[in-house]
Amino acid sequence: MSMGINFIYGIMKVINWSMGEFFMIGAFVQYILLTSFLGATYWYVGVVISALIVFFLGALVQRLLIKPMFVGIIEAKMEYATIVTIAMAIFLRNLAVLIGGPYIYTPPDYAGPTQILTLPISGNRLVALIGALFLLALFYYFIKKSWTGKAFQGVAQNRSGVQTAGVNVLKYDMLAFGIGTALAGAGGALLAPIFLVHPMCGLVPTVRGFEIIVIAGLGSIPGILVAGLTLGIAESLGSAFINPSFVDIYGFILLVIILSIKPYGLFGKAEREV
Amino acid sequence: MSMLSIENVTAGYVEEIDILRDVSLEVKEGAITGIIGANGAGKSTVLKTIFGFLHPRQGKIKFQGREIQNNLPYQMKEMGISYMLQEHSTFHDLSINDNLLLGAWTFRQDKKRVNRRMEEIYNFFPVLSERKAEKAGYLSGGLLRMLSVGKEIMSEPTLLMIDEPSVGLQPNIVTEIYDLLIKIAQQGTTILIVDQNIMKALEVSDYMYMLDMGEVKQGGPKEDFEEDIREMIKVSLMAE
Amino acid sequence: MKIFTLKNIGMLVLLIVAVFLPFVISDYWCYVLTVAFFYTIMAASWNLLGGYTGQFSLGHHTFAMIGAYTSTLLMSKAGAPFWVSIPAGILLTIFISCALGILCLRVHGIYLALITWAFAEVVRNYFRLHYAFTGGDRGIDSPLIFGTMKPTPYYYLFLGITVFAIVLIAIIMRSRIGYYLRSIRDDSIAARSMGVDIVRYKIFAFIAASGIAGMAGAFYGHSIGLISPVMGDFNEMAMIIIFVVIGGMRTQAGPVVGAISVRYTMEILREYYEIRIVILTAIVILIMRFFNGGLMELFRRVKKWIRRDGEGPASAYQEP
Amino acid sequence: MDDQGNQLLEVKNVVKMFGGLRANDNVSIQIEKGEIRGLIGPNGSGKTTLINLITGIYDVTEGSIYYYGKRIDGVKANVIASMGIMRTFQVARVFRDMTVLENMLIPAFTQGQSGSEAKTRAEELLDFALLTRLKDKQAKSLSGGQNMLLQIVRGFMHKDLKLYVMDEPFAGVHQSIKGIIIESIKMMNQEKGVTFLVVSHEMSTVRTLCNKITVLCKGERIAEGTMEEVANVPEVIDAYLGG
Repeated sequence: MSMGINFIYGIMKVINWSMGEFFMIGAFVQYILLTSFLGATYWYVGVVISALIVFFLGALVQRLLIKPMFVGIIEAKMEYATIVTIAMAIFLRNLAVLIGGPYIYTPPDYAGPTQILTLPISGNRLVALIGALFLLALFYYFIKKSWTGKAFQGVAQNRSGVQTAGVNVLKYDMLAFGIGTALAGAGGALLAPIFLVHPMCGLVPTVRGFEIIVIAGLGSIPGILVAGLTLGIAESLGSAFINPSFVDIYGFILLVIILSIKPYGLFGKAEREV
Repeated sequence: MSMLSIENVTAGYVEEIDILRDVSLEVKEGAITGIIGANGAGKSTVLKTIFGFLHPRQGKIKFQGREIQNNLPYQMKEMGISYMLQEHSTFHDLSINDNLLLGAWTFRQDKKRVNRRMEEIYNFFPVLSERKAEKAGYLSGGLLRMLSVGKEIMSEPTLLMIDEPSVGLQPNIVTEIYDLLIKIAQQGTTILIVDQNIMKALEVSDYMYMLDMGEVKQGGPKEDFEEDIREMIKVSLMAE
Repeated sequence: MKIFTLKNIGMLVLLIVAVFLPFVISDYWCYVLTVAFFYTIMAASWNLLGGYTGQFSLGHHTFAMIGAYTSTLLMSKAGAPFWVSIPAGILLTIFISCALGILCLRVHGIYLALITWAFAEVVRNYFRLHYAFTGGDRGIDSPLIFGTMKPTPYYYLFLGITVFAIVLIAIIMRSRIGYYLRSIRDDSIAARSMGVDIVRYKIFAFIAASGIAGMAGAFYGHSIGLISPVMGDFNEMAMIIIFVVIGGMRTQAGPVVGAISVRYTMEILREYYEIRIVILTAIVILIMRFFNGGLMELFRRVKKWIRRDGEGPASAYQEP
Repeated sequence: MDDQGNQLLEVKNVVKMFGGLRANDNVSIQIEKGEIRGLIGPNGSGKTTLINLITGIYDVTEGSIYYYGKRIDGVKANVIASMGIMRTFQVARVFRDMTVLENMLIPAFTQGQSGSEAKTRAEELLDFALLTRLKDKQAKSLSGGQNMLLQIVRGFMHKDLKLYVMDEPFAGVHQSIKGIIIESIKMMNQEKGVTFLVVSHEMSTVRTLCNKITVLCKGERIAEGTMEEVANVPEVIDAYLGG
């Protein structure tokens, strides 16, 4: 999730506030696929298809709404992007209610409860964990090794430099938005049995995602892993020693502490102003 | 033979402010052409306009006979124009190797050619080959400039445009860079160079243009410039 | 300075209409308008912050929630009277916003939005989960300020504080501080070089806007009788932005026109809850994409168009 | 810093580093009250950096800056402004969504002038700059040259203006606007005794406008004197040749 947000930010310097809704779409698509077409055994196929569908949706949104920012029609870009993606979020959320109703759908389990050594663990969680790690690895591999991945790194690091190399940046902006949302979509599909499927199911992961990238510093990919771990640790420590009901608050306190020490996050860099 | 010609181009970034006014110039095949002038004269803008970062308001740009003033940067690259920016055109978080690889973007499908070019570039810049895996962000200014040159000639361009090759570098490295440029030119690449270092530009160029306030003040073979260049600078300092 | 300008007369007429309105409309619509007034205050104060100052807070609704809960809890748990609990709610909001404002100042642009957003979600979750203290998801009964369910007194109360808030914001924007805030939004470096103390005025704007939201929230709770974490839902924040954008960002009348007209439309369409939000957000996206001025810009254009046709000035709406 | 005499600003051995880059290297400049000083030098010679140091946008790495004998490096930009130092930027930084008149009022307000006083003064200045016609237009609807002009006269609104630092005030502006700018500089210098530090590429203008010129190259001061004097210093020519 954070991966997706940060990826889009890194490439286009835009925050997509409707990430959680793409997550939700991914979950919905997955649910429909599993209950009507594929059946629970082929859940992994569902994840791939959901991610693909969300990818196209994301690319389309970028094409229609975000791209004009770069061709220079729109002033006050950050404001524009924020408002549009927020509106997008509410739009999608309510569209989902409109279509699916405010009900909670429970997709079939991906795997039964299992045991690791002596520790009982829900199969769904295990699947989600492995799936997420797999996605991360895949994404990392794609970014580091493939030509397209290199081009993305290029765009993030030096927009004009990558143009002199002959990369069509506008096309890659669109791809980046698509891939970023697809990551969210895949996440939604993977986590569907845990968070269940309903119009608001993208919310919790989004809060986590944003907290993680603020802690990590925008645009830093290795920072995300560190920040994710730190956040996880802070939350479990807080739950263990203080009170488990206020998990979210520990994360926020951590965020506040880190930001008061390092205003741009752990790995973020300050920009030169004048 | 003229490879690139700019015909009466007017261009600017902000509405109503023309940085270039009715500029015409020509780049002859196989030669080094230099553009000099005080800062603010619009030298860099000429290059940006050619490469499609900026589209002219009026006038035409022709490359090998084809009009290109409406092309986008990536199309320019595909046509065989390379452009080394004045600011860094490298990627600080990528290795030297990857930086060069991105220079081969346009023919990335052709694995053989990519490998061949990589080898050639490393032969050309032995220093870079020693530090292949290092991130570009850790390189010194001089090496970074070399890396930029390497990245841009990776694609074997027909025309190489260079913006301020020597700015901010130590004198001995400056000499090295210009030697490199001459070597590149000898391999048959046409070069268009924008330079504040007038003496150096004069040394390497075959043709020169002098720009002032967005207009071409003087242009022609370098011999025309050689004699009274000091006088010209003084005059431009004192001019009314 | 003329007092009897067309604009001022128009405003006076509107105010008089608003005062007499409860005599002609049903209780239900009175209630609807009361709610609309609440949102008007929220939209107008957010516009002060996000529109004029360029501090894109996404936690504005949370300050209303904090105000409401503080006041209600003080009354129900500690037995404080209104005149203690409501100011206490406002003060706490100001205190928290001051702390958050100082933190946010250290960071830049988009981080502000991220932090306030995270703040909002965390506070909301706290109120949801701390069941014993806050009543959790179910919410908590808030003592009614006039002890009656009849909407008319609340209507006047909210009319009053809406006018108060709008006048306060107008005074701020017309004072030197208003000039400074706008200059900071447009170019903070230039503002600094002109001698504007940007730190001080940014925090001031944050506190002022949040304090107004806290006040609105505190009164709101005591007017509708039940407060719940729904107040802190991100939907609420989005609605505030929707009002401002549809009305016209960075205009003084925009948020008012936006909040009232959109609430009104929403009431008419109340049977189609989701559709209306879908449509509204679609409108917002279209406005942002193609027509960056909102309703106020539309009025201005219509007015210009009518004038050009020689039919005299349009009298219905005034420019801010 | 014993006898101040006529000295207004003294930049003493200032160094500014950006990472490993020395943008200003041991620069020293003294400016006397009432001067119109020119600051020239090839690209990247550190002129804008020096301005940002003087006006408090950047902090110096080493060295010190004195103004009326008082140390001002490390003082916040808005405080420096209230001490009577105004500046302009290379690319005009106006408040885009505010009207021309409102733009003018900002520096007057920060220096505690009353509304009516400020307005009168603003109208006077706008009149002088031939911008009266545009006074209620938003700054973003102005052309680049008009914005530059607005930026410049806006600084004159400071009621206690002592030192005006201008970064490329003539870049990209039309001849007629240039004329107004020059005239306004001369007027403020003669009538109000304002001291100017003008960075510009335009030698001809600098020559006619400034009594004394400082040449920077690669972050160092290489010459100082009248235009005739500095143009005859071989290092200056070399600097422009790039040697």
